[in-house]
Amino acid sequence: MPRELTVNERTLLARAAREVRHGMVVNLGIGLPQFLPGYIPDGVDVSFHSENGFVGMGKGDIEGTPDSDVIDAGGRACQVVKGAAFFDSLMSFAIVRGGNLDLAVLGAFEVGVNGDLANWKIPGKLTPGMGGGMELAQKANHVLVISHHLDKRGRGKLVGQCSLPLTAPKCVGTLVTERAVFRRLEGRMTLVSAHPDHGKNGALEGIDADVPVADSLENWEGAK
Amino acid sequence: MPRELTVNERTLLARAAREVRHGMVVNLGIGLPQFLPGYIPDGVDVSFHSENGFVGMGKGDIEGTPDSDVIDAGGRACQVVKGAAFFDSLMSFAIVRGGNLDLAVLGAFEVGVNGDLANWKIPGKLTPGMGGGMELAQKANHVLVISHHLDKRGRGKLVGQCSLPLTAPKCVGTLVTERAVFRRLEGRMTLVSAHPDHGKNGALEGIDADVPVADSLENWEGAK
Amino acid sequence: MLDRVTTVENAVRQYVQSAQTIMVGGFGRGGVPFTTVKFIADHANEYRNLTLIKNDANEPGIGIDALFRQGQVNRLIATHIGLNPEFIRRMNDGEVECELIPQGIFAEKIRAGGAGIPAILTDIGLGTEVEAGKRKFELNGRTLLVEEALRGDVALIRADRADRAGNAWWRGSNRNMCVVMGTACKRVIVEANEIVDVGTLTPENIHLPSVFVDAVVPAGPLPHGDANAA
Amino acid sequence: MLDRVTTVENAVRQYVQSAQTIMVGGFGRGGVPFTTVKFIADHANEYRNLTLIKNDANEPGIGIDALFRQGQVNRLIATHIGLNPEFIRRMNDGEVECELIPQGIFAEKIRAGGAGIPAILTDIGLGTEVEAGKRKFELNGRTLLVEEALRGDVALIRADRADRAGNAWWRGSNRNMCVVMGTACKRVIVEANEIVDVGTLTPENIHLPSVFVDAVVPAGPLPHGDANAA
Repeated sequence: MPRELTVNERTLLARAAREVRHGMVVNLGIGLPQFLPGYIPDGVDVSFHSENGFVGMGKGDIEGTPDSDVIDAGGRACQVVKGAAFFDSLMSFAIVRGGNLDLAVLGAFEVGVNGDLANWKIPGKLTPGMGGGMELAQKANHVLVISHHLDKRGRGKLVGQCSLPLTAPKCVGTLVTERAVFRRLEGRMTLVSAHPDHGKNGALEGIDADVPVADSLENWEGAK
Repeated sequence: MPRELTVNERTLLARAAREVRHGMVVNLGIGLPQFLPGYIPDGVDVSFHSENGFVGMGKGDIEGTPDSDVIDAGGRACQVVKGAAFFDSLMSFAIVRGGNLDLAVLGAFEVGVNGDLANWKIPGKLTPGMGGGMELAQKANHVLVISHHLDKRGRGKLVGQCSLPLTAPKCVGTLVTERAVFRRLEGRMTLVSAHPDHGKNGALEGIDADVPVADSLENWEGAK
Repeated sequence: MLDRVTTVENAVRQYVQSAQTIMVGGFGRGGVPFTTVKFIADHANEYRNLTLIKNDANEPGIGIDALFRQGQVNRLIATHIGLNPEFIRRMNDGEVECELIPQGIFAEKIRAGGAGIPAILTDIGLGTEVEAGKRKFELNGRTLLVEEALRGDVALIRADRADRAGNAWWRGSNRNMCVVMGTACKRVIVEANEIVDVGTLTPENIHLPSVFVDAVVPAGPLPHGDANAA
Repeated sequence: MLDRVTTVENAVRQYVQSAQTIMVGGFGRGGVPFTTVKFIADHANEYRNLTLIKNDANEPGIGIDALFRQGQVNRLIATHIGLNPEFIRRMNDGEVECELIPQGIFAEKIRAGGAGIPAILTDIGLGTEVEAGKRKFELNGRTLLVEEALRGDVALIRADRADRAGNAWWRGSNRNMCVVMGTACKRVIVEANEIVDVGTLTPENIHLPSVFVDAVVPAGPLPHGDANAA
């Protein structure tokens, strides 16, 4: 950040923003999730939680002057809104584990059809440490993963079984890509909406797994 | 409180105050210990900890105006000195259990020769609950019990074995009465000083137990 | 930020019910939600079979004592009941159950409930009656007690200052168990001596963040009597 | 109240030694004791074989990175090291050991150390690599991991404001792990951007009470570079 978003990224962010409800306490993972606030409609009042120690994070570059004593979990200077509260790491994760974080918006390397999430480690390649990711994935009341539909090799991020080390098992509630929305229904990530440019076939493209499909797909734009 | 102290009480408080060292963090139990601050010499700078949530308690009735939002653990309005800090019960007991309380000054029903302390419950008669007493007794770096030498029936508070439910086993470091000072040395409460009015015999009077006696007794007034 | 200010009546009617486990703040008088408790006592037929979690039993005629007197409480979990001989009499007569827990462990069990920690291992109470009936665990050659988390349906706490979103601040020794109880219940009603606009409190100095709070209600006056009495 | 103000040199010489376990505050730059760490790095021969406990490894060239570069550290316990590829290289080359812990559990283990709680039971990390080698405990039909307390010999933390007795306060997100680390070590050195007289801080708003603190030293300027960099 800041960087230019692609059309696909803007599409998936706009769709993901519809998953955010008025009054929610929301944690945003590093990367694409950090762009989400710009897509949340006016009037939807959300408290952003930053696991390094506050709720009431301002909308990043969108409003106010960044304060170098107020960094988000990615190290980016930001600012707080009126009504924010600062606290320490203990209170921050008490909020997460105690059931007071309504929504965690995370990126993914892989999402299993069973809702497993792998987003923290690629053995031999990337060993950054899990940070607060495991607790966010395991304990947020709802986990929304936003991700490009396909990885760089053209394979779907939604997989039959994760091959990478898990961040948390069976934790993903919703997966939004630029092509599709999947929700974990009866324990399996189920296609519930497809982008009109791609349709159901495009929404399942690249996914080498048996993915359930809802009887009637939600309208992409009008989804609740 | 306030009440008139007896001569014996004033004697034991004055002696007990000599156990308090410059810079200590000290918790005072309810009852006689609450009178101790008045006996601590000027120049001995002590931080009083109140387990309901602060360090830096003022010296009770001695200085300042009581504040009804600042109560000690006995419910008595007091006040704080400059440099005090208020916190919640969690932080308060973190201080106690984590090793940052230098001294707890407590009353006793019975002290065992092995250092056991019973001061919270008389089955069938008195069931007030332990409050913070168990943690103070078990976890203060040093436990100083101050007590009348004899109970109402003329029996020594120092006993061969406690008959009442324990507050904590083997926790008492020093016992000060109006007649004697006992310290736990090699696991046993040992007579180390006797008040000159009573001498060694008076210091052991009423104690139905085998109490070790130090080779040379400390001077009552001049004890370190 | 959501505006959570409402009346004590609305808050209690919305969140409190019979047979709940209710955490009640306070140590002595500081932090005791007298206003909210009084509403529950004034509607004794509607709120019964309660389990209360509170540091102490207040004194006769004050605070939660009315709930015992009116038979609204089945069980109290506390650390100290010595200032309420009437409660002790009721306990001894079998009118109400009481579980006593060392004060710091009482706070830790509630914290564990709030912080999503199922249990802690502790040495507090070893060699005393507190051991009785507790599971044990051997760790590095030490025997430890397993103390499980406590959670409640509703927390009732009294703050000195709260903003309309629910951020709260306590004066002096009033904080005691209030903050930790506010983290450990499904619903949290904060009665506040002073309700201020959002943005008035310094964000670094907030003791309980608004994310835990469901309702902010104005606190009534403290009960009569010796202000020092617990 | 004792006056605990001294120089960084005196504080480090008095309390820091080779082969100690040292907790270092900070998340990104906020709370990192750059001044104290620099003294230890500038005297690399005197402070070696250290075990560090810190949220992250800072970035190359910043903060504790110098201690890795100079081979002063045997082991790091952290939650995230992704912003220091040089540290990762050293770790992969076997120059330094690293244990990674989920961030909230990292904080809880330190809290347990400070609060005299030998261990907690948690479900965080079940079904992941974090389980490996940990003892388990069955509670109410759930399998839980035993996470033991962490303590240190010395805590090095940076506050925004401290009084001469050691009471400390943090601005914004600078508090992070600083307070909890300050409770969990035998000795605590607070470097402060601003040192004020005792009585200046509002007692209710103190984040770390002076009873934990051994030395207060003036903080030097933040290191150069992008102020936003972690």
